[in-house]
Amino acid sequence: MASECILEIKNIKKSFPGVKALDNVTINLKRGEIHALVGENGAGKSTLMKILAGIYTPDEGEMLFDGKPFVPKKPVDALDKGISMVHQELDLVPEMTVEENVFSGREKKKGIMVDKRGMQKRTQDLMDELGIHLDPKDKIKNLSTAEQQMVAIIRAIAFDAEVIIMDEPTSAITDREVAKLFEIIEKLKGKNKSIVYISHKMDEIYSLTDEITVLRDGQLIGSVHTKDVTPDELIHMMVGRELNAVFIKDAPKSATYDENEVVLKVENLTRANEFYNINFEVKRGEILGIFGLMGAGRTETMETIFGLRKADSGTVTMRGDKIHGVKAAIRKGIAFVTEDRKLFGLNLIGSVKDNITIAYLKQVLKGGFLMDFKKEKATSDELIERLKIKCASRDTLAGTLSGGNQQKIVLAKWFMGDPDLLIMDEPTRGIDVGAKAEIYKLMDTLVKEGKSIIMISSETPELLGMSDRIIVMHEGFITGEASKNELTQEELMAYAIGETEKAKA
Amino acid sequence: MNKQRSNADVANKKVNVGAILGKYGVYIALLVLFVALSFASESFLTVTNLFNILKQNAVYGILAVGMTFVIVTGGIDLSVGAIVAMAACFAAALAQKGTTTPVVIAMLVGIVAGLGCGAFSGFFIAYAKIPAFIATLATCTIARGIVYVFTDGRPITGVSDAYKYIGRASWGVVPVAVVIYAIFLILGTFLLKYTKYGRHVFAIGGNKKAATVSGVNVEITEFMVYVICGFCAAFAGLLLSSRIQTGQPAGGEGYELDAITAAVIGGASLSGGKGSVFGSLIGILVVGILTNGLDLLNVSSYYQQIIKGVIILLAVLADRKKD
Amino acid sequence: MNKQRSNADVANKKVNVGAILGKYGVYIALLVLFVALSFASESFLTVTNLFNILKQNAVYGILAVGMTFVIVTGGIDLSVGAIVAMAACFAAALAQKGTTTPVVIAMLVGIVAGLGCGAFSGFFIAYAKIPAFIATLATCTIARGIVYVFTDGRPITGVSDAYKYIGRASWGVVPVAVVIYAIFLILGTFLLKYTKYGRHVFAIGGNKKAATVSGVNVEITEFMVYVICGFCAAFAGLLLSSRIQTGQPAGGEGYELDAITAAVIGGASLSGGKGSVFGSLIGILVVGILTNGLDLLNVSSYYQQIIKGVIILLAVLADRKKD
Amino acid sequence: GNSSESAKTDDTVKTEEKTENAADDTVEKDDAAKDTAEVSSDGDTYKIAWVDGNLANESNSVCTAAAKAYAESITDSKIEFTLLDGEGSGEKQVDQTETLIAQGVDCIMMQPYDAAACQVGVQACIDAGVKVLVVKAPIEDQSICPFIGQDDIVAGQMEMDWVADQLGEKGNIVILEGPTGNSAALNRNDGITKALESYADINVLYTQTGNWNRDEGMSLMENWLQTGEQIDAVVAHNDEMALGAYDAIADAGKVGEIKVIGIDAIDAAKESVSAGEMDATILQDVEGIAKKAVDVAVMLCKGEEVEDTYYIDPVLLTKDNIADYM
Ligand SMILES: Nc1ncnc2c1ncn2[C@@H]1O[C@H](COP(=O)(O)OP(=O)(O)OP(=O)(O)O)[C@@H](O)[C@H]1O
Ligand SMILES: Nc1ncnc2c1ncn2[C@@H]1O[C@H](COP(=O)(O)OP(=O)(O)OP(=O)(O)O)[C@@H](O)[C@H]1O
Ligand SMILES: [Mg+2]
Ligand SMILES: [Mg+2]
Repeated sequence: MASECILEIKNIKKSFPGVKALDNVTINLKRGEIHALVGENGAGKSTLMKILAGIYTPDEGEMLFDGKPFVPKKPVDALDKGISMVHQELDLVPEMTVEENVFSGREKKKGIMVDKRGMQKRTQDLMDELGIHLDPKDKIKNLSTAEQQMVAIIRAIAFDAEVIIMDEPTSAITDREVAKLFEIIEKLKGKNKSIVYISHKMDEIYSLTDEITVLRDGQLIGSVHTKDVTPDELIHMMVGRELNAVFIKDAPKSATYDENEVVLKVENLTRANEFYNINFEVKRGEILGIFGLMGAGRTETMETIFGLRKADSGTVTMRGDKIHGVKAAIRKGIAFVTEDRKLFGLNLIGSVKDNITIAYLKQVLKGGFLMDFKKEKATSDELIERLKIKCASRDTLAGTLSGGNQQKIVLAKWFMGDPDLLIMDEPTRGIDVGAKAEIYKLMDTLVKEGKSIIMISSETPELLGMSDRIIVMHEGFITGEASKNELTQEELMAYAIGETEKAKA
Repeated sequence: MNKQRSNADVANKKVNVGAILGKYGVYIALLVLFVALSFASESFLTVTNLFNILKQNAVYGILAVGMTFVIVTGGIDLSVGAIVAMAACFAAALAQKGTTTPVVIAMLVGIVAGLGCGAFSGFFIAYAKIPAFIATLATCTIARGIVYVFTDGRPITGVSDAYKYIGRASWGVVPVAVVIYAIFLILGTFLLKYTKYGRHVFAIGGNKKAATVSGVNVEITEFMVYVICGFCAAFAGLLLSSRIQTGQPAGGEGYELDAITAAVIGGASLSGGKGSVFGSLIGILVVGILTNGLDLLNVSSYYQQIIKGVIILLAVLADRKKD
Repeated sequence: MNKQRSNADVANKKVNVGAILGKYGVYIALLVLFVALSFASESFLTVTNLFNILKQNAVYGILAVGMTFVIVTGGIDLSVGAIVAMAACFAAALAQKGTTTPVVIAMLVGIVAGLGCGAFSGFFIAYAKIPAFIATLATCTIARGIVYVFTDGRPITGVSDAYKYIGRASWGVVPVAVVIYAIFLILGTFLLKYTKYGRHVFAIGGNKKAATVSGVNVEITEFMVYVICGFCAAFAGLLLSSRIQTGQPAGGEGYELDAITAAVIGGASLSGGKGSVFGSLIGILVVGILTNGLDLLNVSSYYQQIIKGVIILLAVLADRKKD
Repeated sequence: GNSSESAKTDDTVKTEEKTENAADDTVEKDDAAKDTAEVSSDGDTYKIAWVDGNLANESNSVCTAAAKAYAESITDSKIEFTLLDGEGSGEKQVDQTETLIAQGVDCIMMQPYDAAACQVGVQACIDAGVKVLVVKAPIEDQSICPFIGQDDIVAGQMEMDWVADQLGEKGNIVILEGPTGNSAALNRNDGITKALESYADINVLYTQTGNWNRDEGMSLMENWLQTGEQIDAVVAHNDEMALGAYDAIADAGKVGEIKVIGIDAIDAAKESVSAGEMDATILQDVEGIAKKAVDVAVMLCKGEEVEDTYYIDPVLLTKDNIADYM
């Protein structure tokens, strides 16, 4: 009979030039088990899973699939065995449609032609099951990050896989979709499929998984039953020291908060099909949270404020000056941590240093145009240190860093400018528990210095924890606004799904 | 950024015009060109002349079909001109008057040479990961060198009458060359749009890493694209040499640029992931009709160049509201 | 994928060899070539010949400097050959024997023509978002057409003696052309590596969208890159025409491929974000030394092509363990 | 690239044979001529077209300009002169010929870029009943239509013979060739090779293509010179390359030690010869060819009898006679 473990990973070692990504890692994955894989950014989680998926080959160690040796040389080998993966970095083909992406590499055929209709239907069915409303014929490049993530999930579950690896599948989607996803995962578990689930979100791990394996710096720290370990213990295992995991802002409002000093003023901002009549103000020393469901138009609104998109009508004023264009926005002291780090945030073939300093090069120039390398090195080293970016050196290529560390580069880039207004779109995407606290602390320091922050987040605890005030958007409209003490998670949701608006009408 | 949603219920009309221009720009440009030339020159709008244009451009057209595959993967093939010459010379050398080698065999040898060149480039690109620009440039020089050695730099003439068929015969008003080009267009479209292989071509052009991860055999797909392109180039070479009844060792020079231009005017993107075989036909027609029309209007070749440059720019400009 | 880290404390030795080859592949290839030719031909390793090689390749070298900028942004410039001809003809026409126009003015006019062509391409690429391939191809045809109209297809001879200086004079054993090339190399390296502008060039080549978000003025940066390339091409044109004391309307044809090849051999990636001015020198040397050596060995031009193709492939192969 | 591409495949004796062979066809051709004349000419208007091989070539551009000017100067009948440029591609010339036939011209003057491809274009004219003649360089089988031009083999022979004579039939030479596969280059090379057969003591040190270019000619010469080998003469397939070689020689301080000869007698070469720099060049009287070609074209249009071959002889220009040709 089949062995109890669908997958046995034994003593895997993997080095990249300059880093030992995995050192002697052993994990057993049982049938019908949801197995969490946790650890700090750069611990080696994604690397291990990529080895499973045939993307990397291990330097040492062996793997058994269903008791038999398993040596995947290419992704196909793993796919053929029934191992599919939701990748941390969204690897979709932008010019192709949802259906084409879902079936990429595993197209259904009808004679010698592809069975387009059949595949579209199957895609539609899966989307219905997940409760997302997309057309299988939509091109990926027209989807929001969240929608893309959903497509990646659909791709992984579209085939009757035995093992599904999910590398931070919920980093960009909102609670509603998360709930749907969990339903599906449970269903898969019911069919005796096995899931490896990587996440930095404690609540997800506790509500979903049966078993947890912890990695730290490429080393296996241990595997435990989820019910046998408390969150504090788990965090201790991950970071190797005590950590006050949840950062609590000292005071509800920072001392510099000044209700009368408007930093950013947005008036009647409209872009057809995206958002309408957006009005709000950001005050000095304030953290303004923005909540909404997937596709509510938050990202577009912020991109428009920052000058990446042109508004159909309406104005954006920063400290009294109208702004248009990204350069003007940056000059006026606005910074923008984008949601999609790979597309908008990073030059993956540039070094960590080059990425950090690109937005504020003028700070590391001498004579206005000449690079001051010494200063540049010092500045980037300081930021690498401050954000604890795990990289071999400042000259490492950004593309070789782990997902969370890439996100930290994007943050570092904007922290460097010490901006007056920092817009952060899903800033803690893929960031580990410890680093999150660091980032919250940095945000807190900023507002204490009298700066302001707009924070978009789909993680309600984070939003409720950090914001002084929260605006809720629904289908392109602002449907609610309240200071955070007035809001519960439920009320937030009610605004977000547009119920309150209906009530008003 | 400013990506437009295809299925947008567009609110204001201005955008709509832009969208239409963006989507059909090249077609509109082609139409304008066509109508303008019909008025400017009496000789332009005649059946003979239109078939004439197609016949004259069949060689470039077939090259552009193959090139489209390459470009969709994000590659480029600079060796097609040399392959044209190689296939032409090899086949012409075998299809001499009075020899017993059947013409079909001679042509097959030419085709095999093209497949070989394509496989050579494809190997270095797909497996040795050498940039396509360099690999195909190398194939180009090597192939051209071989052709010169083979022919001693002299054209190969004296081909048998049967050899002339594909390039010069007509079925009624329809030249055989045009029929062959049509077949290439149909097969190319079918392969690229309706088969699994075609999807893989788009997938690796759109995002090679994503394609690898989803189990597409990137290497074979990429390799095959150059083989296909080599095949098309060889066939184009046969057509050319049949048309001029000669194997020219220096023939086909610079054809790669024409083929690439046609594909790009037709909407293919050199960064990969976009393009269509039918689009390459449009590209061929824009350039072909323009050349023909300017010749008919007796425009000096110096001014022709200037005009062509401007028109190609305008055609693509009309088409590129998007990126 | 497998991108390698530069400052690695490498764990196993096998990787190490690969890494060294990967990092210094082209240099090693160049060295091997150099040593081999020194043995094969007595005349190769002489001071005169080495300066000879540099002098003969100064024109290509300067083109490659400009091309490197373009390639690092992920673009391509097919118009440099035509710009070479335009600058050469305009300047030569003004610098006639017996006219009062100072040579410097004549040269300036040539340079301005080059800047104009570069700005023309740059405008359509950066602002009208037309693919660089098409825009520069259009610039190429238009510029070439203008040159033909201007010269009526005839070379412009009879330039003044002063005009010959930059192309023909020597300071001791060092030809002035070589000194000029060296200046271009130094200034190019400086601009690309040590200035804010250079950083922006790399940033837009690496990820244009991310650069936009970071406040880089993508349009101006991209535009300027073509202006720089036009400047280099114009200067190369002056050098060429000074060397041959003629403005050749058909001159410079195909030089774009040489310049691109040199840049790519030197490590630039046509998909952007990678490349160096110094690398382009290495590329120039590989091709230049090879040609010179094969000429000295009296290898027939047919075989030269085959050998060159193979060596370029090998040089890049040694260099491309990475991508 | 620059040079003329005039050539003739066969030597004179053979051509005479051809003349006889072609005699039978004449009747047929005349019939066709009458047909077209009826269709297209109202009164005395003739549409004649020149299909040039490559107008980026100086010699061609001079030749076509002369033809155009001459055609316009003809008054007894009205000539509509069309000029098309094959841009260095025989196939393009075939395309253009077809386009012209579709347009209904009366006579096509083919200046072939390559002999074999243009054969097809000429044949297409004959098949369609359009008058056709070939200018400057012959097509593969020149027996099918009249030819006006120079014999490149003779030019090659003439240049080699002169060099041999200058060297006392002994010494080392280098050859700068035109582009591979180009008819003119092939024929000039054949002429040189043929001449060399009679000079056993002349040694060809290097031979390499300079692609008609002055800079390539210069670079090659620079390379050869610095080997230190004794070079006594440069035999170039055209003047541009010869001028480049001369510059290299001058830079190396070897003026006077090495003979330099080219073909075409372009202005720069004539100046150079008259200034005592280059030693000789061979004149192709392109303007003479152009005028003759237009005359023959008009005769064909009128249905008059024409000869099969009109040779405009090449002339060797040296310091001694250059003054007469400036
Ligand atoms: N292709 C690569 N080249 C070089 N180093 C790499 C490569 N991929 C990963 N690494 C390194 O290996 C280590 C482990 O990375 P990995 O992506 O597995 O981390 P992770 O646990 O998934 O982190 P995160 O939570 O941030 O996603 C990191 O130090 C990373 O920089
Ligand atoms: N580049 C784009 N082109 C066309 N449509 C887009 C693009 N990006 C997003 N959209 C669409 O605009 C709508 C709003 O998306 P947006 O990203 O602003 O949502 P959001 O509120 O930020 O939520 P989330 O980021 O969680 O998805 C979505 O329906 C999305 O499909
Ligand atoms: Mg990861
Ligand atoms: Mg968003």
